[in-house]
Amino acid sequence: MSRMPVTPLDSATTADIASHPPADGAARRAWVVAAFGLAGLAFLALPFLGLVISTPWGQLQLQQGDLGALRVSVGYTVLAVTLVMGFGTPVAWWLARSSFRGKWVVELLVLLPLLTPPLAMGLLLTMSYGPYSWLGQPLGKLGLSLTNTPAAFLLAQIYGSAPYYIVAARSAFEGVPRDLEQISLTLGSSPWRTFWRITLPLSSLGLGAGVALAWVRALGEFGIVLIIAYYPQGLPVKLWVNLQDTGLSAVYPLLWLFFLIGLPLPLLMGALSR
Amino acid sequence: MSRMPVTPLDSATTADIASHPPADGAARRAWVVAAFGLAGLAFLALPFLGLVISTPWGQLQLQQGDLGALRVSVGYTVLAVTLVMGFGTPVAWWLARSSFRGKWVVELLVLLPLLTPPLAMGLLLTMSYGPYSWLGQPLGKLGLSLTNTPAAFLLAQIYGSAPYYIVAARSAFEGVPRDLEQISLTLGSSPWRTFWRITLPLSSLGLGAGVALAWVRALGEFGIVLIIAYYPQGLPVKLWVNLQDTGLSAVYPLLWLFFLIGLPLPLLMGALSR
Amino acid sequence: AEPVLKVAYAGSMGALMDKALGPAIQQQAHVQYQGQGAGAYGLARLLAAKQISADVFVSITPGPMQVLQKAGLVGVAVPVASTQMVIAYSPQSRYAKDFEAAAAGRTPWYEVLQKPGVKFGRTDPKTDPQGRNIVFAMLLAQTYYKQPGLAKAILGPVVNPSQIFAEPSLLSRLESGQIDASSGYLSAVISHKLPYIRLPNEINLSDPNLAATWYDKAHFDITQPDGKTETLSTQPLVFYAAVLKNAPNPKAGEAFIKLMRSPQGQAMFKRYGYSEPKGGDLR
Amino acid sequence: MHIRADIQQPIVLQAEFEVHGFTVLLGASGEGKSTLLKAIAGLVPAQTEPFDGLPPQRRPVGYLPQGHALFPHLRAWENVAYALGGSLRAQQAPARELLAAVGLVRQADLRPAQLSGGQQQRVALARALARRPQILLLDEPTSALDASTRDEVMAELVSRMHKLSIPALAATHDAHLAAMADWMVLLDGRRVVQQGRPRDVFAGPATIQAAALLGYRNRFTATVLKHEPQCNCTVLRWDAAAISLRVPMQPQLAPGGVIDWVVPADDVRLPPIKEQELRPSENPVLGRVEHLMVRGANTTAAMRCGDALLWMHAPYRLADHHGLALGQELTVDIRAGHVQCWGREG
Amino acid sequence: MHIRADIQQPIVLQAEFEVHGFTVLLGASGEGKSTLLKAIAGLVPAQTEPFDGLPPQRRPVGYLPQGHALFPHLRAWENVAYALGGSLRAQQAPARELLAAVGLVRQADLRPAQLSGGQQQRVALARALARRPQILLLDEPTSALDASTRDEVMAELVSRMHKLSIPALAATHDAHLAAMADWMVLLDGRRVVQQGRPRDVFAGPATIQAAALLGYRNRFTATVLKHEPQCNCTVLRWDAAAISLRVPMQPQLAPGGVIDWVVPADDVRLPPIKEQELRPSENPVLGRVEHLMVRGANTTAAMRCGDALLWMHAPYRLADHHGLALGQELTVDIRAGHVQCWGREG
Ligand SMILES: [Mg+2]
Ligand SMILES: [Mg+2]
Ligand SMILES: [Mg+2]
Repeated sequence: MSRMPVTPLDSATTADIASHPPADGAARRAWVVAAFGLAGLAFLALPFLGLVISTPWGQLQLQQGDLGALRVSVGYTVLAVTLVMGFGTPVAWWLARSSFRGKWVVELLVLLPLLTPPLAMGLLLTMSYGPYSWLGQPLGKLGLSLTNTPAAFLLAQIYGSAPYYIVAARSAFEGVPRDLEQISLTLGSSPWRTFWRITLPLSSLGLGAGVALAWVRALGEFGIVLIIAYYPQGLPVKLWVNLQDTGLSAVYPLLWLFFLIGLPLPLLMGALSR
Repeated sequence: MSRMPVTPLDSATTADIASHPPADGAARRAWVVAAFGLAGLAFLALPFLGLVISTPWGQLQLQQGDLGALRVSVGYTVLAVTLVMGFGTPVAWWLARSSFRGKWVVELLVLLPLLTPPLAMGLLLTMSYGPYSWLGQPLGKLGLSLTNTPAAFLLAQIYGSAPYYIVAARSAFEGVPRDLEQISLTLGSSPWRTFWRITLPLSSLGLGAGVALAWVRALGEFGIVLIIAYYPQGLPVKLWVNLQDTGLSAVYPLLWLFFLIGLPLPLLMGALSR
Repeated sequence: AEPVLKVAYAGSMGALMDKALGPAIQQQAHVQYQGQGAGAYGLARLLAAKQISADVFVSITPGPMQVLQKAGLVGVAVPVASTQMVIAYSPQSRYAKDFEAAAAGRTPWYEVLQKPGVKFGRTDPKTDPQGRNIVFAMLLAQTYYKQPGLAKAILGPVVNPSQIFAEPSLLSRLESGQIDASSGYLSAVISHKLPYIRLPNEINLSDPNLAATWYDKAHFDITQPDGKTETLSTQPLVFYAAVLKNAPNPKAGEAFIKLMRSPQGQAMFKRYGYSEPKGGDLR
Repeated sequence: MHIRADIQQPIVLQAEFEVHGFTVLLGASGEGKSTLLKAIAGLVPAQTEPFDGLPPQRRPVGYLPQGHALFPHLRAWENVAYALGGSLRAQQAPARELLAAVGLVRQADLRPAQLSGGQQQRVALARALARRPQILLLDEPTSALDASTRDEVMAELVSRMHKLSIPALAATHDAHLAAMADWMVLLDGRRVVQQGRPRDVFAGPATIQAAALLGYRNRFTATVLKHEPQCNCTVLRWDAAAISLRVPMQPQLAPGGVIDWVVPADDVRLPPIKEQELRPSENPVLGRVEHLMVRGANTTAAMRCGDALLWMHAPYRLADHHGLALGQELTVDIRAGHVQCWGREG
Repeated sequence: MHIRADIQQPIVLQAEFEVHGFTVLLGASGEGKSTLLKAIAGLVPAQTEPFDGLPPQRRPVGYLPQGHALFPHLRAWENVAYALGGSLRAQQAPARELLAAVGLVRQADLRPAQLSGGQQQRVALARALARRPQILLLDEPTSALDASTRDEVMAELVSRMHKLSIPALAATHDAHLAAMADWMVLLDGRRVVQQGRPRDVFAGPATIQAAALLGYRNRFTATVLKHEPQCNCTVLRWDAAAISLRVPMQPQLAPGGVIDWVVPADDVRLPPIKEQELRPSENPVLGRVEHLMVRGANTTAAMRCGDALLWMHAPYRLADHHGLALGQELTVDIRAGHVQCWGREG
């Protein structure tokens, strides 16, 4: 098969197909990239492999109070995530559906708790919610103490997880075509019904991913909790206490317990999104 | 204007337009939702407002070593984020572009470090990279110590930030139409050139968001660093040391310094994406 | 580069270590000082599990050091300084006047602490020596002042969630005015420039000579992680130091201990509010 | 039905026109057709007549957006039941009846993704009808239809509208659809430039832009040479083809001025004219056949005349008889009476 | 050019056909047209002829995917320069020349989003030509074009192809495009059912599916009643309309069997037949006009005949002369010779 003449363009086409890099060079590069990626994965996996190796499988024994910590963690995390969904969803929806001058300020506010190191975040919360603080004092008069109480524990979890949920929920809402919401309005449905019957089902996967992320972050929150809610003791603080109290051997069972309750939700969300 | 008869459908249409909820009920609900959202935002903003109030602006003074910590944090965070991009990008690309049985295992591996509470992650890292561990021991013989060394510091930052980058980069790559990559191939460009000239520019905003997130996470990483890299001291550990040694007054300037270097990148990315 | 000296020390010693002893040893022994301060038991457990490494470990009370001795990482530990329990208070507290009066000896401090609404802070008796020591101090005060129920009235139960905070946040909390008073070591309270109330030697646990005859009368029970009940006794508030057997740089470690025990080192201790070492070696 | 809309955001658009039966709103992309429909439906802030001030959920309109916008997570019957209000299950029977009325009994349980473009449109229609609207608004109703079934589906839709006797306003840039309408409205430069019965509008576009919208391919410019009162005609110079044209007298055009003119492709006539029989109303045009398409009984050809391309339609038998072929030189006739002109302003 | 492709993934498709000049690959949505083009371009794993085994970047094909797929971050000239290899700046001059060759001198510095659909297509073409391909592959080239300019843009594209004399294969479901082609290939049921010159293919579809693809609207079923050797014809019963039809003798059809038949809309004849003049080759069909569309010189009408809808095209003058109007009862003629039949299998 001969190459046909490209009559009016002959003078212009200076590129030669053969001048492209030979296939074996490309293949070598592909292998280098693949090697980088695999090395990265192996690297991420290593500590968990190390955990499997190091765990004294024969003597995994829960310490006293570990199950209490489990109950605290699961119970309050469920509550915290529910609260985060409760106020985070309108914020995310607003960020997804409105554009206004100064929106970046709102975005900054959402990002700030995510940016602040947990230790500092804990101190900031003490400054604002401590019993003698500008906010804590009036709240205390109303009988709401925000130090070493379940409410303080929730506070820590909420600040630790809300930004992740809001960011995920926002992009989930941005993925719902506005057309569908508009058509629902013209079909006589109120904005309220539209949200519940159209927007929510269509963004459910993205929202689910946000919930999974918030779940993981709230469950694992340590730095903030340590400062403002040493009690009630959830799994991360119990991990720390066990370490000091008994040593590493008391950490393994708790760690596995943690994975056992932390992983199913994100894995389920991953499976559903496929 | 009279309603026109809908001849063949009259018997079927039982819905009445007037039966939809009255507008004032909807408006009330809208206000409730808006109030929730605003309350959520105010709630997120409170501690930072508290910080502004509490900061003794007159006597903000850096402690000895604070600038050193700044240098350590910025220097190693830049390096860590670069490394994360180096191995995270191929992993993200692979996750975005391939589908294979058992992909969920890879996804799980990426998520695990994000899921593990930082304190536990630090312990896991010492189990694998500590001086007497299965990996640390042979590495130590090669002269590479992974405790309290710059390498250990990097390690902590990488584990703390890589998952966030990979997740963000993956969805950035998934947003690049495959059509454009394919057309680039048919135009004679190698997959390599295609990646650099087409995929990368088109996913740059999403990748930028991932870099910003990784930057923030690596910069603020505390729990992991505390366990495996107390030295070299970056800002978060210095924050902790200042707190122990001198007290709260030594924390304020460091915290503001931290915001000053941590925020510009995410804000820039937010501004660009608009 | 200069060889590294790694010192793991009880978290309350931070100011002294980082600002005085650390710089001094860098000059003297031409090493690069790296100090790591945290809860003494936590550090001891991490060292014992070989999760972290250090050349020198400095513990408050013998307990954490004994963890390492049991693990075979430490032979003999030497006392380098001592401190005493004090009650630190917040100058912003609405009871500040009462505390000032107590500090001046005009009113009994234990009455101020029992005022309704006074928020008192301490650390976890399960994991921190200081958390145990404040309980002992209150039990001793109860006997010393012949005030039955004093400890219970001030502290509540041994593990009282409304008083117990993580160690790093306790003094900051006091500084920012979020509690009225807290337990503290004299040394740490001085570094943080907080006002405090001195306690009599019979209560402040500083004198090993009182251990056998007086301090040992205080006991309390605590539930062990394995569910058994353990009865705790006082331990003198002495700082012990030792070079670890697996120290990467034992020579520098020895030099550091030598510095701490030298007149120059002792002067530094004194400057930061510590007292002279008391009692004998820990074997 | 009389429609008026005054929109400021996102574009400035004032429009006032009638809707009679199936009405087509024809305009180029970007003219604001979709915005106008949304304004009537209450989805864009605007003053409208009727329905002014009502929120979208209280306007008795049936709105079918571009691409139909079926709810992808709901089955066909659920899409319809949703519009009936209340719980989906309670409305299953009436929803299925509405689907049956648009001939979709068997597809009621399918999801939108399992339906063809035409079926999706019928579900959207049933859904829109569920609220007994006073007017139907259709945005680019042909855009999601396969080319091969487009005309059939639309013809069926139009006849369904007639049966329902609900006025419908369909926005489109497709002049084919306008041919099926009872009434048409032309939107150009963000305003209504013409409205009327399709036959009348197609026969007499009000502006050159209207002619473009209506699918006139033969749009050219010319210079006015002179008026010839003796034959009651004006002579133009068609510069691109370097040809003079006689058109009916246009006294309002000043000699030397530039004008736009059009001639329908149907009115470019074969057979070639014999010179000796030339009448003043005939304009012989010489060109070379550059495109030739034959489909069924009709031929479409394009002739190159200088820089211009002149399109013509002819029955195949006629084209065949004259041996129309690619590359052939040919003289065709543009009759003066078939040319329409507009002077340019400024 | 001879093309062969054997695809297993993502669909199973074997196809072998010729490409002559501008060739249209006509098939319904989902037939695998896009997959076939991608296989030839090397983007889908397949055995192909030519270019077998080469990676896509080494195949001398110019591939224009659906929607043109211009690189949105590059200007028009940069899109073309990218295909020339090397640094964009170094290739600026030749890239601009290529754009000039497709008439886009002034648009060279614009971004794809600033170009019209037809301009985007020309940029994509210039870009594809930059590598001097041996064949151009176009996926649904009409899909991103405005209805009002579609035919013009495509006609121009086809004539450009002819000038370049590069063979081109355009996949589409739009029979209009096929009318402009030099050669056409029909894909149905994942295989090639027919290929040939458009005139021949349009005149004689090989199967009823092919007829549907080609845009025959009048597709019906019938039962074979009997063969009548005396008039060399077969008599069918058109059940939907309850009418008997005479068609040319089809000896292969067994009486009682069900068949598919078509008649072109162009061949349904006005004027109504006068009963007394009826010849055996004429089939009078009575119906009521249900749709009527007039555009320019042509009329399209649909008659309701029982359950069936019979479409017809007629010149407007003729339709006008017979007073064709909505709702009118009418008898038209389907000539036996214009009917094509296919027996059903099984
Ligand atoms: Mg301590
Ligand atoms: Mg539109
Ligand atoms: Mg396709």
